[in-house]
This record gives sequence, structure tokens and C-alpha cells, in this order.
Amino acid sequence: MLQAITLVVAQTIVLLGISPFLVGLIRKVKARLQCRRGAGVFQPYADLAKLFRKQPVVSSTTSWIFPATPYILFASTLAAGLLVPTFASQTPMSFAGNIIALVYLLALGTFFLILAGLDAGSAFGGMGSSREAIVVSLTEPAMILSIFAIALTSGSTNISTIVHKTALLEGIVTDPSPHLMALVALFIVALAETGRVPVDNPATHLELTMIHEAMVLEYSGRHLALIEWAASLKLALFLSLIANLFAPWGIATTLTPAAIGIGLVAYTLKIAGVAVLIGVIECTFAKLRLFRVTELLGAAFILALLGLVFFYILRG
Amino acid sequence: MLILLLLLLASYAVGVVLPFCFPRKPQAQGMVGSVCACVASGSGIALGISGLIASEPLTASVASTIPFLAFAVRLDPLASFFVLTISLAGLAASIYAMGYLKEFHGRVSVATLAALTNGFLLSMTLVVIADNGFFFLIAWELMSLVSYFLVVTEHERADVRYAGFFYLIMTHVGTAFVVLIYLILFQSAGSFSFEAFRHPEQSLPEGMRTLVFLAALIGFGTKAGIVPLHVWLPYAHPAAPSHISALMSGVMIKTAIYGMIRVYFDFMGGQFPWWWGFVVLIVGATSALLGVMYALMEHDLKRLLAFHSVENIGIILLGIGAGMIFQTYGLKELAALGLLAGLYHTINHAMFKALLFMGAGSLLYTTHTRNMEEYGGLLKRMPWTGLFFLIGAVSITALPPTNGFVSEWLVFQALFLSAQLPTLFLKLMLPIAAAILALTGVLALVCFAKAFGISFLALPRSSHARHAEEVPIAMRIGMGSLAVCCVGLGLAPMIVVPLLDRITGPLTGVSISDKVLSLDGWALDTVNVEFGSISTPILAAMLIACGLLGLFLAFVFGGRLVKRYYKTWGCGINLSPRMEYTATGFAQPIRQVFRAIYQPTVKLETEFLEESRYFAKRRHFDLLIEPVFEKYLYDPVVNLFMGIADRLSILQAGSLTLYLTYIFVTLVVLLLFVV
Amino acid sequence: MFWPLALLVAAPVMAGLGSLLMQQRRAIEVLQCALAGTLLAAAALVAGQVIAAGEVSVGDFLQTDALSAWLDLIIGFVGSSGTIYAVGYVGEEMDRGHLSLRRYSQFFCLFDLYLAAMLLGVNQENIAIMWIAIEGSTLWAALLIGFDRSKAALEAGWRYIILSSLGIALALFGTILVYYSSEHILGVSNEALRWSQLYRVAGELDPAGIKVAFIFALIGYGTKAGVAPMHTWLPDAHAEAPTPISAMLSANMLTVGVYAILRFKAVTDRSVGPEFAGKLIIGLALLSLAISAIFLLVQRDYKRLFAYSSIEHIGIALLGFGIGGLGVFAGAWHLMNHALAKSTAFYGAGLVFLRYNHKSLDRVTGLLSQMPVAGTAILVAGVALAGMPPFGLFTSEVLIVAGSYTVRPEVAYVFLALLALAFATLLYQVLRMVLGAPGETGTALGTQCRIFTSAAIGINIVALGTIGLHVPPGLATLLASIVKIFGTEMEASR
Amino acid sequence: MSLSSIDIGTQMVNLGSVLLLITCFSIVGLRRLSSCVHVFALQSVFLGLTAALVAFLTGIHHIYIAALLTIVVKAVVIPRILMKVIRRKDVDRELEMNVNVPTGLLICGALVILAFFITQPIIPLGFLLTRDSLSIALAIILVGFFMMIARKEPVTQVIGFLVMENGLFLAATAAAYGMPLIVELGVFFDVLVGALIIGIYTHQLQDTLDNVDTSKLTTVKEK
Repeated sequence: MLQAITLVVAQTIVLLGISPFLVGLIRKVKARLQCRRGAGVFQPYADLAKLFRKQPVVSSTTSWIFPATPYILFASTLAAGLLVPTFASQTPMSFAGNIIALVYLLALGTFFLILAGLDAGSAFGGMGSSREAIVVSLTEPAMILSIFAIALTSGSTNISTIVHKTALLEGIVTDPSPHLMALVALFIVALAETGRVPVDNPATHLELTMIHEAMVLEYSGRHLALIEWAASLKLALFLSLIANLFAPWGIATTLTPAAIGIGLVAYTLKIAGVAVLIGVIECTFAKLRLFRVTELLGAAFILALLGLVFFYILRG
Repeated sequence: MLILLLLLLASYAVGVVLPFCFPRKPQAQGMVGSVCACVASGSGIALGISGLIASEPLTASVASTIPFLAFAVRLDPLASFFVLTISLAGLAASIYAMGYLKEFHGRVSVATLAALTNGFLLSMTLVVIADNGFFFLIAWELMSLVSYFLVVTEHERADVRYAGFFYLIMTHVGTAFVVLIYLILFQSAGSFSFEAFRHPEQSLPEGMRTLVFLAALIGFGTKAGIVPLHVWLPYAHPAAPSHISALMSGVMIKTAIYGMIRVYFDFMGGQFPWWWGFVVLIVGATSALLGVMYALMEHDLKRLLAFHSVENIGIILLGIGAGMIFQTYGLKELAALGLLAGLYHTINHAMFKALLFMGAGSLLYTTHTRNMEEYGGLLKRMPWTGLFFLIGAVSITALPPTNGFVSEWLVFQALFLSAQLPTLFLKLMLPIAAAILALTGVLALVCFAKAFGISFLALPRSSHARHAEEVPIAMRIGMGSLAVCCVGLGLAPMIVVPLLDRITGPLTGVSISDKVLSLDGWALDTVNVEFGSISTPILAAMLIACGLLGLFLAFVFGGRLVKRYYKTWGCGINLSPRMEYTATGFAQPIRQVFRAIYQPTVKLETEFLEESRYFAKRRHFDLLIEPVFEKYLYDPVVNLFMGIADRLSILQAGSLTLYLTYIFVTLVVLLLFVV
Repeated sequence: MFWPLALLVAAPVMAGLGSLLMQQRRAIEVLQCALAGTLLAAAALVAGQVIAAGEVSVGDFLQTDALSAWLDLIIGFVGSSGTIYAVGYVGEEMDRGHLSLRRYSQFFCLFDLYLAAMLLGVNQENIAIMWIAIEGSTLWAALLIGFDRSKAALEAGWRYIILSSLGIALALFGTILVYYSSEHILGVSNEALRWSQLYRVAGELDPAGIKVAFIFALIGYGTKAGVAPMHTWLPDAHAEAPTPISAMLSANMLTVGVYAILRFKAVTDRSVGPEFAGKLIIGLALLSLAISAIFLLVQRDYKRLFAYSSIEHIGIALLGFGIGGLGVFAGAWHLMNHALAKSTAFYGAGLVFLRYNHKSLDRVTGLLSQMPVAGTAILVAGVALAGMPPFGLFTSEVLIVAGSYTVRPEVAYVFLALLALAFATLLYQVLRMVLGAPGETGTALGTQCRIFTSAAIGINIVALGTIGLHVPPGLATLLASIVKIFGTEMEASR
Repeated sequence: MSLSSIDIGTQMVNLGSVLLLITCFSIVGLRRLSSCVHVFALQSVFLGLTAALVAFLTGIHHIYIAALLTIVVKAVVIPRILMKVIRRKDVDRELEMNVNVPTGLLICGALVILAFFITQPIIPLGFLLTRDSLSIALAIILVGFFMMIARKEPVTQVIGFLVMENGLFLAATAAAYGMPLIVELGVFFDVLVGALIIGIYTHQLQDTLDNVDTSKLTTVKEK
């Protein structure tokens, strides 16, 4: 019990701690590839601290939904994060929810974010909400299907069980093809969910292009801080999901200090690697038009489905 | 138990009669009717629960002088469960009605309305407890008739009359098929009693069984509103008074689910080919997806909710269909799981759909319009209604930790367990159904984000909304009780599942509650523990904890939690409702992406000033979604009959000679027929 | 104890002649109301006796068995409520100056004689005298249909008299043929014309003769019963006749026609087995159903609407009898409920006509709010006629379809489909009338008219409701013995 | 009485029946309304005589009454009523046909054959004396029926109807040796009243509308 609690606390700290760093890392990579020096990788921490200290300005047209949303978003994202194994393959909370719970927890946050976008009554918010709506509605089926394709190999939909089994080379992937397809699908989903190029551009505030930014346009001060933090948490969540599902190397399958140490290091390296990859993608791809996004996500869905088919066909 | 049953019947009956004893006192009429309904449904709740936990089903019967008819009732767990569902919704609705009926004072006869409401609840209860096919049919038809009269409460309006008649015809066609089911069973059993239907030794020939399956699917499906038989639903449910819409959408369509389970799992004894389940699965998936998609395009709040009923019936059928498929292959535990998921979603949908319709009713009550584009900013003006509606919306979109989440999760699991099926085809089909379910779920989320966001948030979009105020306490209690049910059913699966298991146990022959509940009830997992689990209480706790953590962090880093209010930045000009995103605009990307299904047609008429074609005097914008099924499926049939009738009317051309000839020919023909 | 039966037949005759002699209206009204009471009481008593004793007879002249008693109940009940209604209705016409006192008394004279003729016809063992009585009722009806001498009424009456005299003539030939084939067994005497005797010796009768006889009887009396394709007079007559008469035609005369067919069927079944008659009857019944279901859809005239609905229901009842067994029970039950419901419908329609003075369906809306009594009558009757619970027509239809499914499923399928169609078409029209906002105002009705008509409607609706889902034990025994007449025992209901 | 007389009787009865049939055909063939009425009267006379003959041969006396009534009612009273109607309306002209005469006659022939076919199995039941009259009676009925269809003029429809009645009467008396008296009286009463009422109707119709051509009476129908 005590061990479980410590683990949960540890994971919380790791997630909260590492997520801004990932954002910073991606920005740094982009800056480098665009031949800029760019801000330091720890800049996001400073931003958060500053935002927290600023007094938020709340639109007088809004209802209680608007100020409540940042906390709900933060809570739901963090709770979702606790279901995903990070450095240790067995997360104590994993029994509380499997992939479906994960998806719906994220959806809870999205739901309130959309509401908040509408709440202020400005055209931007509504526009952002409406676009977010279409994106999210296309990502989730692909996400569920892709994770399910992985789940089949290990006969479980509990993420930590999947990771644990794969890590211990139980129910090992006899052949990579379903995994590969699912990986690609999940990666695309991750880009979409975390509002990255080519689906969305976190760096823009141009009403033609912005989705997530448009929704949170009215936010300021600590509210914005929480939302930013939640966004980076979501990023961390997806990165660790991808990293641990497809490359559970070095993850701590036992709870000896040594294993945990290795796990932490491996984890950091892995997600940093994925983050760099994302950064590269962000500057090599252009942002797609909103109605082209559907094709991308459709492709993701099909890939995940193919992964499923392949799995059954190869397993007979 | 018998006492409870009698109390229930008696007080409904009294509720039918008593309102008429207070002529010209609508207040009293409504109050009396509602009180009777409350007493009855209260005892109904008790009856349902006791029926679920009782070891022996309660049976009672009154003989009749009509052959083959016996007024026999039997409260086995299945029936009790539906009695419970009906009574829960009924109780809330009748409390709600105490306030809501004011809406009708002076416009329609409140006494009739109250009496019909009691009759409606009574007939629904009789439908599910009837133990005799003939009796069932009587109750079924009564239910249809009474609900029809409730739908046409405001029959001065032509659209209401149309809705009502459409409903009446559809439901009657459905009834014809239901009659067919019982005819086939009657022929083999030589009796209308369910006991005789149930007997395995009178197993029907294969063709007849298939006929029964199809008849049940069409007959009950019409009532349930499966695609493509759903077309009446978005007309009829909104037309009725809102607490009746709540009952129709929340409960009445569930009687059809009851019928299907009764026929497939009870009468057919769970013996059927795999394609039965598969057909049900397909129907479920189609209904779920199309239901939510059409809902997305609706701006009439009640029509939107009605389409969501189609969607949720689809989800229920996904669970049941999966259960049937597993049943075919003897995977009893999974069959039980699927069935259980379907039943769980049944009661959940009853709760949140009733809640949402009541919420819509409250908006109607205070703004007198059903058009979402005229709402806005209502959350500040009616906080309680807003809160309850939000809870309903969160539940129907299956967000944790509400009840919708639990049942949809169970359905997902049931579909994912397809790996254990022998045939590759089904192995693939069930996960695809799951993907469709996922899409449905998200679209529902979008739809309710729209519904809540446009109606309750931002600035009022019309004077109706500007002058809206909170509804009377009775209505709030009615909604509140259901909101509590939604949350409760979500947080306490450890209580609900064992009860449902008492239904699925006898039907599938295996009890799974101990398998589904692990960690002494805290976690809910599928029949094999490894496969995945959730625990809504824990999730709720986590959410709260993380929320507090967020608050704490904000406090730690930010110090005092003060905030400043200022008007929204409107690009320099003052913000007005006309600048807000409309429901139409919000749904535009979806409409764009799925235009293949919607086939939207846009009409833009512009009148220009005669001086210059650069200045428009007025613009008129029309956006129409093609009603595919009505246009290509229903209209042709109607036109066919009309055409036949018109052509035949020359038979009655008014010429005596012609008439004489008919008789003469008939005579000669018959005489030849003898020779 | 024969006087109730005698009274039942004699009372209308006396009342009719009486009202012809009477000189002031009040007296005629009193007399008619008295008649109504007498009919009701007498019919009830006769039925009671039959239930108790099996059959009642007045010497050699009137004999009543279960089937006749059933018809007595129908004619007695509807006849009495109809008389009351007629007092209100025709009174209103007189108040408006459409009628002289002479015509007024003539109307009631004809009305009563018409009832008397039918009662004589059904309480009769002698097939020839039954024929005479029914022919008599045809003639009175002919005079009544053309009573208000409008062009349309005369035309309808003309068609009616020609077609039904023709039918009745064919029926007579059928009767003669029966006599022809029975006389050489029973001798040249009245005996050869008695149902009871015919049933007894039916086995020895010559099949060929009986078959031809039945065909003539079926077509002949079928014309009176409004069975398609001999139904063509029916909508015209019902539409143009004074509304109380329309009600009586639908509720009584068609029923009597069915009764006559049934008597012949009973003999035929005993002689050549039930298939022959059954097949013919089922065929014509389905034809009637189909035609009425279609024509209900295109009606522009609310009285014609109910007329076609009568064709439909006579068809349903005949289908029941054609199937036999359970169907006979259901058919008889259907006849009674239909008589009640249809007369109610026409009572309502009559009030509407009095108010608006036109029969156009499209121009009548919002009855419930404008004329609550008429609206309720039409709505209740419409729902009942559409075959909805809690009314008896639902139970009988379910029993008939169940019976037919056990015997020949294909009939049941067709029957179900046609029922659904007729349901839709009838209710579509009825609901258009009763719901919605009232259109034109029309001329209000006099108090007396309203009292009498409401009374008649009330009686009918109450009766309709009480026997809806429950056959009173006495009637159940009657029905059981009716079923026996057709050779099959009622199996105990499970 | 002796066998031979019975044979002769049989032949005479058959002769009478055949005469009836022939009169039928002639009515179908005739084109003038008044002559139709006359021929009908003639037919009724033949009918009465045949009935009387049967009564004489069988010694069933009440048939005499029936025969007498026939001659009085159908050969005298009804024709007079009809002639009156015809004169008042002066419709005594070329009749409009629905079916032209030759076709009509052919159809009638077919009907007669049908009648014989149908009655073939039944005949043996009957009494020696009047076997074939049944077939002829049925033939007359069918032909009468056909008459009602073949002509447009209402009066001819009445005549057709009365011809049918004659056929019935022939069947009743000749074939079945007459029904019990009460029955026959009843039947006669009804026929008389029926004819009267039809008369009344044609009368009133003519008052309300100048022409009583039933082919023009087509206002009450499905719109």
C-alpha cells in the first residue's frame, strides 16, 4: 500500500516535472533546425512560473464553467497520465482504468475545454472549439483501434499489463507488422491530440490556422498556466505511451532501486528521443488545411484496422 | 410483494380517474394526478427491487371469459428490472410534472393530460409484467394509443398532428409484426401463455424461428426506433409535453428492448444461428452512428435529444448483439457480459435521457422556444437546470466517472473480447463495431458540447433567453433526483452488477457477477481478469485529488487566488450575440466532413439595393439536410397506395348497370366454380 | 313464458302504427322512448331465457335459439338507442321546419316497422318466412333511405331497392332449392322449411343442390350484408339516408344479412362439410376487406367513410365464421361490438351533419373542441373500429387472426396486412376530423336534440366500454352455444 | 290418375316452361318498351296457366290460388302500373342498349346452357312431373338478371326483375310443387309491395329530375 502510494506520488512528480521540459526540447529542436538559437529547453518552466504569478482576467460574460475548466482539464489529464506506465511497468493505478478509460478521461478534459472556448462568447473561442471538435472526433476511433491492435498481442487492454508483458517478453510480438502499423497510427493520433504540426500549430495565433490556441485565447494568468501545463502533460502522456508500448526497453519491471534508476534514465532518453522526432517533423512538414486533416486521420484509422487484420491473419 | 403490485395498479388507476373529479381546477387536477403517479411509481421502485432480489418470481393471474386471454402477470428478474426502470423515470417525471403542468393551464385539459400520464405509466408497466401473449398485446396497444394521445396534446398545431399520426401508423405496423411473433408461437404452443411459449419441446422449424426473429426485430425495432424505422421518433418525441418526451424516450422505447430480450433469450431459449446476433449488431452500429450524426445537425433541442435516443438504442443493441453472437458459440460468460452491458446501458439511458428531456422542458418552460439558436447564457440565469443538464450531458457522452461511461465501457469490452470467437469474420467485425462505437461516442461528445455550450454559455441570443429565469422547485427536484441516479449508477457498479446478474444468469445459464467484480467490488473488469478493468470510484477520487493538486499548485506558485473581471475582447468593438458562434456554425466542419451522409443543400437568396449590386438589402440563408429515409423509403410507399386508391375509385363509378354486372359476374363465376 | 319474445316482435309494430295515428309530437316522443325501453328489456329477457332454457318459442310462429337471441340483443340494444337518437335527430329537423308532423309520424312508423321486420326475421325458424321478413325490412329501408326526397337520396334509394330486391330474389331461389332438396325427405310441408329439421336431416340432403342453394343464398343475402362485390349500394345508401337510418343499416341490417348467410352455412356445413362454405366466405370476406381498406383512403364524405368501414368489419366477422371454431366465437363477438361502435360513429356523424349541413370530410376539423359530444363519439368509435384496445373489436380481431393462422396461415398474413392498412386509412380520416382547431361554426343544435342524442351516444359508449375486454358470463354461454350450432365445440381457453 | 296422363302432363308442363323461356328471349329481343311490358304480361299468363296445370295434375289445391294471384297481379296490376309510368314519362321509344340484341341473345343462350348444367345433378331429386322446369326456372332467372343489365331504361330493369320473380315462382310451384300457402302469399305480398315501391321511386325520380335514364343517374359515387 505504502509502496503504491509512493509510486503514484513519484509518477506524478515525474510527469509534472518532465512535461515542460519536453515542450522546451521540441521548441529547441525546431529553433535549431530553423537556424535559430532559440530559448533554453527550461524556458517553459519559467513561463509557467510567470503565468502562475500573474492575476488572471476573466471575461464578464462567462459562467463558472470558464474558471473551473483549467482545473478539470489539469485533473483529467494528470489522472490519465497516472494510468500510463512511465519508468516502471506496473503503475499502481492501472487497475482503475484501461485504454478506454484513458481515452475518455482525455475526452472529459476536451469536452470542458470546448465548453470554455464557447463560454467567453468571442468568435475565436467558438471557432477553436468547433475545429477541436472535428479533430477529436476523428482521432479517438483511430486511437482506440490502434491501441487495441497492440492489446491483442498481450491479451489485455490494461496499458501497464501490455507494457509489463512486452517488457518481460511474454506474449512477444511474433512479427512486427501489426505493431508497426499500430505505431504509425498511434503516432499520427498523438500529433493530432497534442495539437502539433501538421494538424495544429501551437506557435501560431493566426485565426486561420489555430485550433487549440483559439480555444484558450481568453485565458490568462494561473488559468493559462494550468492549461499549458495540462497540454504539456498530455504530450508527455502520449510520448510515454508510444515509447513504452513499442519500445519497453529498460523499463523497471521490478521495484528494486537499481531497476527504477535504470528505468528513469531509459524513460527520459526514450521520450526525449520521440520529442526530438516530433520536433523534426514539425519543421519538415507544413500544416495541413483543416479538411485535409481528416484524410490524415482516416489514414491512421485504416492503418490501425490493417494492424488488426494482419494480427488475426498471422495468428490464424 | 403482491401488496406492492396491487398498490401500484390501484394508484395508477385512481390517477386515471381522480383528475376529472376537480372540474375547472387545473392546479388541483395536475397535483392529484402527479401524486397518484408518485405513489404508484414509488411502490413500483420497491416492487422492482424486491422482484430483482426475490428467489421466486411473483405471479398472479385473473381468469377471463375471452378464450386464450388471461390477465396473468409474472415478475421475474427481467420484468422487475424494467418495472424498476419505468418507475424510477416515472417518479421523477411525475414530480417534475407538478411544476411543469402549469405550462398547459388554460391551453389544454390538464385533467386529461394527468390521467393519460398515469395510464401511460400503467400500460408500460403492464407490458413488461404481462405473462400472457394476448394480455401483452392488449397492454402494448394501449401503450401505443395512450402515448399517441399524449403526443397530440397540443393538437391545434398541424405539425403535432402530423407527428402523432406518423407515430401512430409506424407503431401500428410494428404491432402487426409483434402480433405475428405471438401467432407463430401460439400456433406451436396452442396457447398464449408465456409458459407455453417457453417450453423447449415445442421447438419451431427453422424457417419459423427465422420468421420470429425478423418479426421481433422489425416489430419491436419500430418501437425502439432502430434505423431505418426510426423516422417517427424525432417527430413524435419532441411534439409531446416534455415530461412525456422524457418517458417516451427514456422508458417507452425500452419496452421494445424488453420484448427483444424476452423473445430471443427467453422464448427462443438462447438457441439461434450466429447471423441473428450479427444482424442485431449491424442494426445497432448503424442506429448508433446515424442517430448521433443526425442529432449533430439538429438545432431543435428536443429533436436533437430524440435522435440521441436512436443512438443509445443502437449502443444497447450492440451489447445485446454481441451477447447473442457469443451465445451462439456457447461462450456463455461473454454472452452474459454483453447482455449485462446492454441492460446496464438501458437503465442508464433511461436516467440521463429523461433528465435531459426534462432539462429541455425547463428551457421550453421559461423561454417558450425549442430553437437552440435563441438560447444562450442560461447557465447564469438558471444555474440548477444548467448543472443538471450538464450532468446529463456528461453522462450521455459517457465521460468518467458517470453511469454512461460504465455501461459503454462494458459494451466496449464485450466487443473487444471477440478474439475468442472461432471465425475470423466475426473476430474482425466486433472490433470494427467497437471503432464505430468510439466514433459515436466522440460525436455524441461534440453534439452535447454544442447543445450545452450554445444553450447555456456565453451571451443570451434572444430576448427569450435574456428574460429567462429558474424553474419551479418541483421541476428542479425532478431533474435533481435523476442527476443523482446518473452519478450513483456510475459510482456504484458493485451494487448494480449483481442485480443485473440475476437477470442474465437465468437467461444465459451462468452467473458472472463474481467474475466481473474484483478487488471486492472496487474494480469492474471483464470475465477474464487480465483483460482490463476500471474503477469509477477510484477514478472519481483521482480526478478530485488531481483537481485539488492543481488548486494547490496554483496557490503555491501564484499566492492569493484573486481574479479580475473584464469584458471579452471583441476585436475592438463591443461584443454582441451576433458575433457568437452559432450551433450551425459549430457543426459546420462535421457537416463538411460527412457531407456524403448529410447531402446538405444550401440556398442563399440575396436582395440587392437597386442603386448598386454591391449592397445587399436582405439575405436569406437556408440549409437543408436531406431526410434520406423519408424521401427514398417512406414517401414511395404512401404514393403507391394513394395511386392505387385513386385508380380503383372508378369501381364505384355510380352506374347501376355496372353494379348489377358485378353481382351477375360473381354469380356466374361461383356457379361455374361448383359445376 | 313466451311474452317477452312476443313483445319483442309486436312492440315495434304497435308503436309504429300508434305513432302513425298520433296527432301531437310530444306523444310520439313518449311512445318512442317507451318502445326503446321495451325493446331493451324484452331483448334482455329473451336472451336470459335462451341462456337458461336453450331456446324459446311462441307457438309455431316465433322460435329463438342462441344465434337468434344474439341478434335480438344486437338489434334490441342498438334499436333502442337508435330510437332515442332518432327522436332527437328527427325532432331537430322538425324544429328547423324541414319536416311536417305528418312526415314526422310517418318516419317513426317506417322506422319501427323496419325494426319489427328484422326482429321477425331473426326470431324465425321457417327459412321462407325469414326471407319474407328480411325482404320486408328491405322495402321499409328503401322508403327510409329516400325519406328526405333530395335527388341524391332518391338516386341512392333507387339503387338500393333495385340491387337488394335483386339480391333478395336470388336468396329466394336459394331458399327454394333448399326446400326442393329437403321436401322429398321431410315431405311437402312447413317441416321442410325449418332450420331444426334441416339441421337434423342435413346429412341426407343432396350435396349438389345444397351447394347451388348456398351460392345463391350467399350472393343474395350477401347483397344485404354488403359483402363485396355486392356492396356497391351500401356507401350511397348510408351516405344519403337520414343519419339514424344509416346507423340502423350498418348496425342491424348488415348483421341480419350475415345472420341469414350463417343459417345457410350451418346447413351446408352439415351437408357437405365446412370447407366449401368456408372457402367461399373467406374469399369474399378478404375481398371486402381489401376494397374497403383502399376506399377508406380516398373518402371525401364522412358518412361514406363509416359505410366503407362497415364493409370492412362485416368482412372481418365473416372471415371469422368462415374459419370456424374459435373464429365463430370471435365473429359473433365482432358483430355485436361493431354494431355498437358503428352506430356510435354514425350518431356522432349525424350531429356533425346537423351542425354543418354538409358531409365533406375536408371541411370538418376540431370536433373535439367544437362539438365535444360528437367529437368523443367519433373518436371513441373510430379507435374501436380501428381495432384498438380496450374495445372488443381488438380481442375479436386477435382471435380471428389467431384462428386463421392455425388453419391457413396465408389468410392470416393477408388479413394482418389489410387490417394494418384499414387501420391507417380509417384513423387518418377520423383523426383529421376530431383533432385540430375548429373550422366553420355552423348552426348550433337545439337543447332537446342535444339531450336525446347525447343520451343515445352515452348508452352506446358505456356498453362498448363495459364489454370491451370482458365477455359477461351470460353472453359467454350464448356464444358457446352459437359455436355449437356450427358443429364445433369451443375448446376451453387456456 | 294414370301414368299416361302424367306423361302428357309432364310434356304439357315442360311446354309451358318452354313458352316462358321463349317469352323471355323475345323480351330480350324486343326494342319497344311497351311491347316488352305486353310480352311480360303474356309471360305471366303462361306462368299462371302452368301453375294451374300443376295444381290440377298434382291436386295440391293451394297452387290454384297462387296461379290466380299470379295472373291477377303480374298479368294485370303490375303491367298497368308500368304502362302508366311509361305513358307519363313517354319513354316508349327505341331502347338504348348496353348490349346489342344479337350478342344479348347469344349470352342468353349461354346462360340457359349454364342453367341446365348446374341443375343437371339436382334434377333427379325432383318429382317426375316437373323435372326440367327447374332448369328452365333457373334459366329464366339468369336471363331476367341479364335483362336488367342489358338495358339502360329503368322500366326495363323493373321488367327484368319481374321476369326473375316469374322464374322464382315457376321454380317454387312447378319444381317444388309450391311452397306452403302462407309462404306464397308472403312472397306475393312482397313482390307487389316491391313493384309498388319501385313505381313510387320512378315516379318521384321523375318529379325531381326530368329524365329517369339510370345511365344518367351517376351523381352519387366516389368523387
